[in-house]
Amino acid sequence: MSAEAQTHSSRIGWLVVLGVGICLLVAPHVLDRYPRYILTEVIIWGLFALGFDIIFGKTGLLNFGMSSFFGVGAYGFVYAVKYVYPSVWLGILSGMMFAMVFSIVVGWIVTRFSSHYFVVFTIVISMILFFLAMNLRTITGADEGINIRLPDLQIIAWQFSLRSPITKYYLILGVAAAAFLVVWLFFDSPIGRAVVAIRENEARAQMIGYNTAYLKLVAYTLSGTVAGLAGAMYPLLNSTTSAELFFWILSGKAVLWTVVGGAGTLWGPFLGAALLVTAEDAFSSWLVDFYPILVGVLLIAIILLAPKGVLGTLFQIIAERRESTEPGGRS
Amino acid sequence: MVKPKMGTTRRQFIKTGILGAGALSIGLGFPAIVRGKTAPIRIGGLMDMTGGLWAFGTWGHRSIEAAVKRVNAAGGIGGREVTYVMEDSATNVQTGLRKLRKLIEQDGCDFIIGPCNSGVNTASAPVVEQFTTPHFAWGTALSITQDKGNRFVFRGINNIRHGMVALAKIMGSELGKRYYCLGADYEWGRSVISEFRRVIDPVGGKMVGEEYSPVGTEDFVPYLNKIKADDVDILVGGYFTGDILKLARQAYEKGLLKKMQIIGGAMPTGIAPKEFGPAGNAVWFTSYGPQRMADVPDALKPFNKVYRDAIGLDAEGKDAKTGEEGSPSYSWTPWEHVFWIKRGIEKSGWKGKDDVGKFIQALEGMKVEAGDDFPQGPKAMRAQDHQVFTDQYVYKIQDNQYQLKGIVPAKDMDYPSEVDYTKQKV
Amino acid sequence: MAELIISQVVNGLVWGLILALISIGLTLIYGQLEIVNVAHGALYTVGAVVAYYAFSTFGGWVFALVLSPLALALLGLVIYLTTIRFALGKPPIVTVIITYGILFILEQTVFLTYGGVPRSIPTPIPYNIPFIGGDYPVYRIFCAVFSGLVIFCLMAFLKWTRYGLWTRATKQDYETAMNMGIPVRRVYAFVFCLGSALAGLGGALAAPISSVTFTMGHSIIIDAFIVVIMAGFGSVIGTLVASLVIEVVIGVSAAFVNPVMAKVIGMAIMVVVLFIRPEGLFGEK
Amino acid sequence: MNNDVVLRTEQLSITFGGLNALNGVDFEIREGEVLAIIGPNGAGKTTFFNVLSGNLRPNSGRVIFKGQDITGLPSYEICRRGLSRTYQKTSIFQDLTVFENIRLGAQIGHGRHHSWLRGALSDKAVVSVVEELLEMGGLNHQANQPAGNLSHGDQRLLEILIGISTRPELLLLDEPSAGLSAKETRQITQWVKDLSQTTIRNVIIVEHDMDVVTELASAIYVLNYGEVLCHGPVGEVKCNPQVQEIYLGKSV
Repeated sequence: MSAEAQTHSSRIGWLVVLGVGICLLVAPHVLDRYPRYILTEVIIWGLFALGFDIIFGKTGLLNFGMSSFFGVGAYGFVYAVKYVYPSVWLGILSGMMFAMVFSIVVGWIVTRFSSHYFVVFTIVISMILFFLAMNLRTITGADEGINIRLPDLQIIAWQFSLRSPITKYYLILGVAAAAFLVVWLFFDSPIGRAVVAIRENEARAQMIGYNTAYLKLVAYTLSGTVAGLAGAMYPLLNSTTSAELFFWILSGKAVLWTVVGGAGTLWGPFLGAALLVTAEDAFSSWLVDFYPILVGVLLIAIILLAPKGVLGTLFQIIAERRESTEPGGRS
Repeated sequence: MVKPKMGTTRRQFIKTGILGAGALSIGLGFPAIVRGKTAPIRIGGLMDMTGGLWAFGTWGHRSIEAAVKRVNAAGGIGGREVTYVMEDSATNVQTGLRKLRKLIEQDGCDFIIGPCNSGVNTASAPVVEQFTTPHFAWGTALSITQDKGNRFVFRGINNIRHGMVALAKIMGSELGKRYYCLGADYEWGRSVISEFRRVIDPVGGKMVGEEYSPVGTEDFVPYLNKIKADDVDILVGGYFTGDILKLARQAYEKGLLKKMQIIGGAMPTGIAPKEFGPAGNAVWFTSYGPQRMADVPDALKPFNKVYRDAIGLDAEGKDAKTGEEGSPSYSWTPWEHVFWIKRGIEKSGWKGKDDVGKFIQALEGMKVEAGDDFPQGPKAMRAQDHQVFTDQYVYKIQDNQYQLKGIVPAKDMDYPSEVDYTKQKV
Repeated sequence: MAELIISQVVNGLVWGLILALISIGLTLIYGQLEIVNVAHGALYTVGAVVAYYAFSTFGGWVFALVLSPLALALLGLVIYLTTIRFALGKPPIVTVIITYGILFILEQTVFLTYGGVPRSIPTPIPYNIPFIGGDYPVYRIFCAVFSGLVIFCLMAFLKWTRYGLWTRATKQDYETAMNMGIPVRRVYAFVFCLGSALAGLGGALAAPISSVTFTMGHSIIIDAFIVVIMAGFGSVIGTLVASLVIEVVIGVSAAFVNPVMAKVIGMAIMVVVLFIRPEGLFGEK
Repeated sequence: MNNDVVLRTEQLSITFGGLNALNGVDFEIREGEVLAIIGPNGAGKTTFFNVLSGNLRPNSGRVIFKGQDITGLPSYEICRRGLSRTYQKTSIFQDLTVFENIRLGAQIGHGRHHSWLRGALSDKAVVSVVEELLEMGGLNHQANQPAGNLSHGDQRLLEILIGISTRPELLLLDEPSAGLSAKETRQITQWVKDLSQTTIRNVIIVEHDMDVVTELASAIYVLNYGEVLCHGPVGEVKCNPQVQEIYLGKSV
């Protein structure tokens, strides 16, 4: 059963979502400081990978240049907060808008290509951006980047200090949840489902009346905007940004997290990021030497044996179990 | 997307189960949270164990480990044991920042010794300030103790500015006035060149050209083509380790190095001088410490031997066990950082987090003598910018050997501080 | 200025031929197996490392030049049998991810065995010839000539031998080829080995110019992808032309603008070409 | 022009590498007509469909649909104007459910494809159309199956259902019986016949099976080497000696 059928999800599904939601809300008060930090970071990386999932898992285009959006979003935040007006909200909005404009421009070029042409194109454009970011140091600070001081968080009349990691956590969780909801609604809507049709069969989608070039641009823009939003929260968490964010390694990580977690599931990227970031954290100090090999093997194994990733395969199994017990019926 | 065959079979279920379990077990590797409440003083080492700067990280790690062992063997600091936790920052800013948090927040480290990677050090500055944890930077980019630093950041090693001043002084008459700059397009590469210009321009240096190549350049010839051998005395190479090797060899093969000399940004780590081949005879380096025992001033020899023996570095600057090239130019710094921490604690009577202010004030302006604790030589920690001033070494490759050309004492490399951290709150 | 431009063009042609050698391996593998081999750069690295060991063990450069492609062909066979075989017929994006995994494994294996320190191989032909505005290393000219020769032989091979015929037949129509009794699977394995061997040969040739480190494949793979895509995936002659064009353009623009902009111009050329001709210079629609 | 004409082509020509795939094809279908196009392999039947539906752009000639020139319009635009087609080689959304396959077309038919502010399934109008179509095709018990799980026969049926889900005024059927057994062929023929008498009144069908053609079509166009050999009512064309020679010789 396709992931799409999950949207008219069972009661159990909602219970799981509710459970995860409650856990996330309680987490900062239960977890120790560092796990809380990791969790905050995982939410950002998960959101970033969600951006990748939109274009890869849902639309079927492998964008190997996601780091560009993340970098653009991060710089968008920093510029606004540092040079325009010290407001976190303005920063987030600015990061998102920067990424959106950037993805529309780039998307206009790249979405006319598909398959491997698209892959190489996106790598090349992200490399161009990386070289420029390193070169234009008066604007970007190159690899040393720009450090910022975070203003207080203002919500209507209340002020919260962002020196408190718990405030940061809730802010980031809130923004990520809102973005996730928008993406989720998008893929439940007529236009979002049409995007998925492109992944399945682009020629046919076009034939039954979909302007696939336009839809791909829409998906690409949404993908870039979500990744940019994640990027905007990076300096929010770490008070710094640098041109290194544009490097292709970060794009590779988005691929890794999403494929492992489950491409096309929307939840998968978060799961993948959680699993692999904690794994990297736990392993890289005592398994330094073999960690990359492990990652390589995992990637190959997943794509060959369970191409829907951990979560996608789980969904599939549950769905087929359910189907075998209640034949027929739409929902 | 991938279209799997329909129908989940038992086999597929098992497959997924195994993969899922594998992934989960990776996740659950998350170590238990251990928080020290009592005695030990915790030092965290953020080291680039993997990635481009792995060689620095590996030697830095050995250095700290040995120093901590030595401190503990002598009864710890003020009777308290010192524990050392290392995290791999993977020569990557994002990973480095996370591991920094891990050291501070999870492992409860009281002091951080940073990696050789300037990018990680500058990005760490706001974090250590937020957590009021003193950070000892090892990178040599000038900005770490200037605009990018703050009151919690110290650096126990000279920076590129010292390096270039020393080079100019030692090369003296050999230093021609016409120079051409070619550097890697990142901050460190650029600052090598700007610091060189800062030294040479006031004494009549004439820049013939300036170029920055994108990171990861394989072929330098398109840029070398622009250089006319007769017009240039010195090629300033703002490159690190492997890249300076490539640059020198390609310049030699192009016939540029008949008279021209090359200045490398810093002593390479892990690269044997013979790798340079005949190109080496034109290559100069600035070095933050002595390469071989023979290069160490007599007064410092006994101290240097203690440190070398402790970390397994032989008299030639190689790994005593494997015979591979070490990082003698750099690896003394993390060792000394441990002892800066020790001195700071002893002087301030630091007991825990609340005494950080006292600790910082104790280090500001502190002078230390050479000894087993400070084998590289005597040093002064300048109060305003937390920059150490110490001797700088200058090397040249000659006949497949790193040959010491001179040592420049700290007093000859002084420069006014552009910042004053002492005005910041602690 | 004219001198500078001429020397940039010459160096661009030389370096372009070496790049073409590596890129042709990539394009062959794609043209035949529809595998987008992201690990090709790692194969190039392994080729250089094998060359280093061959050189330091046997002391002769010729050994490196022979052993590297052979070793890489063998490595290619191992990779084909263990992973690529299962990726055949999957969408290209799946093959990207599989070979991305292979990249991790190969690169880290090189790091663990060869080590992370850059090492160098002395120039096999340590002579320069005077050339406008300076000298030019003979070894580079040898590399260019040798690469050109290999590419020529390869094209002749593909055109006139039975295996060449088989590969073309398989490329055009898998099923008919099968029915005609062509051992399709063997042709696939052969082409993958051939592509790997070319990457290895490229690594061995470039090793004395560059320095041998475990990350040396990173920048070359991106350059290779740029020329392959600009040529149109699968076109051998197109790849040759595109390599030469790109390298010459980068060289000549380096005479006028800064190196980073020169590189960006090289990349932008690809963007423009594909914008006008989405199937690439020599690609089929 | 006659208002009755639904679709008309004028001197439609297209070449592939020097080969004339279509050569000056004049074609016309009137309101309420079911036309068949026959011809040997490579005669240009599918190419003709590809040009009509906008997959290919003709080298010369025009396609007039409902009085408007649609030559060279992108295929999605042509579909939105009311011309839909199916494929000889089944082209469905394999991983999506049968329901979703049809719903994707139906939301186009209702002009709801731009919305992203409401759930796709809360659109009652679209959903009821989908349910109707499922009922019509007898696929309602498999609505939640991934389309790839269906039998070949059901996939052919789904192919047509997707084609009509966009509420076309003209439907192009490319060999609906391809790969079906005799029994399945009879079923689908009957089904298409019912369809053409109720919902979709204008159909052009490319078919090899003369029984199917005879059953469904009122008139036939015969294509050969990209040209219209002859056309007219079924009985008339069948008797044409030229046609019998090149194509029907063996089967009639």
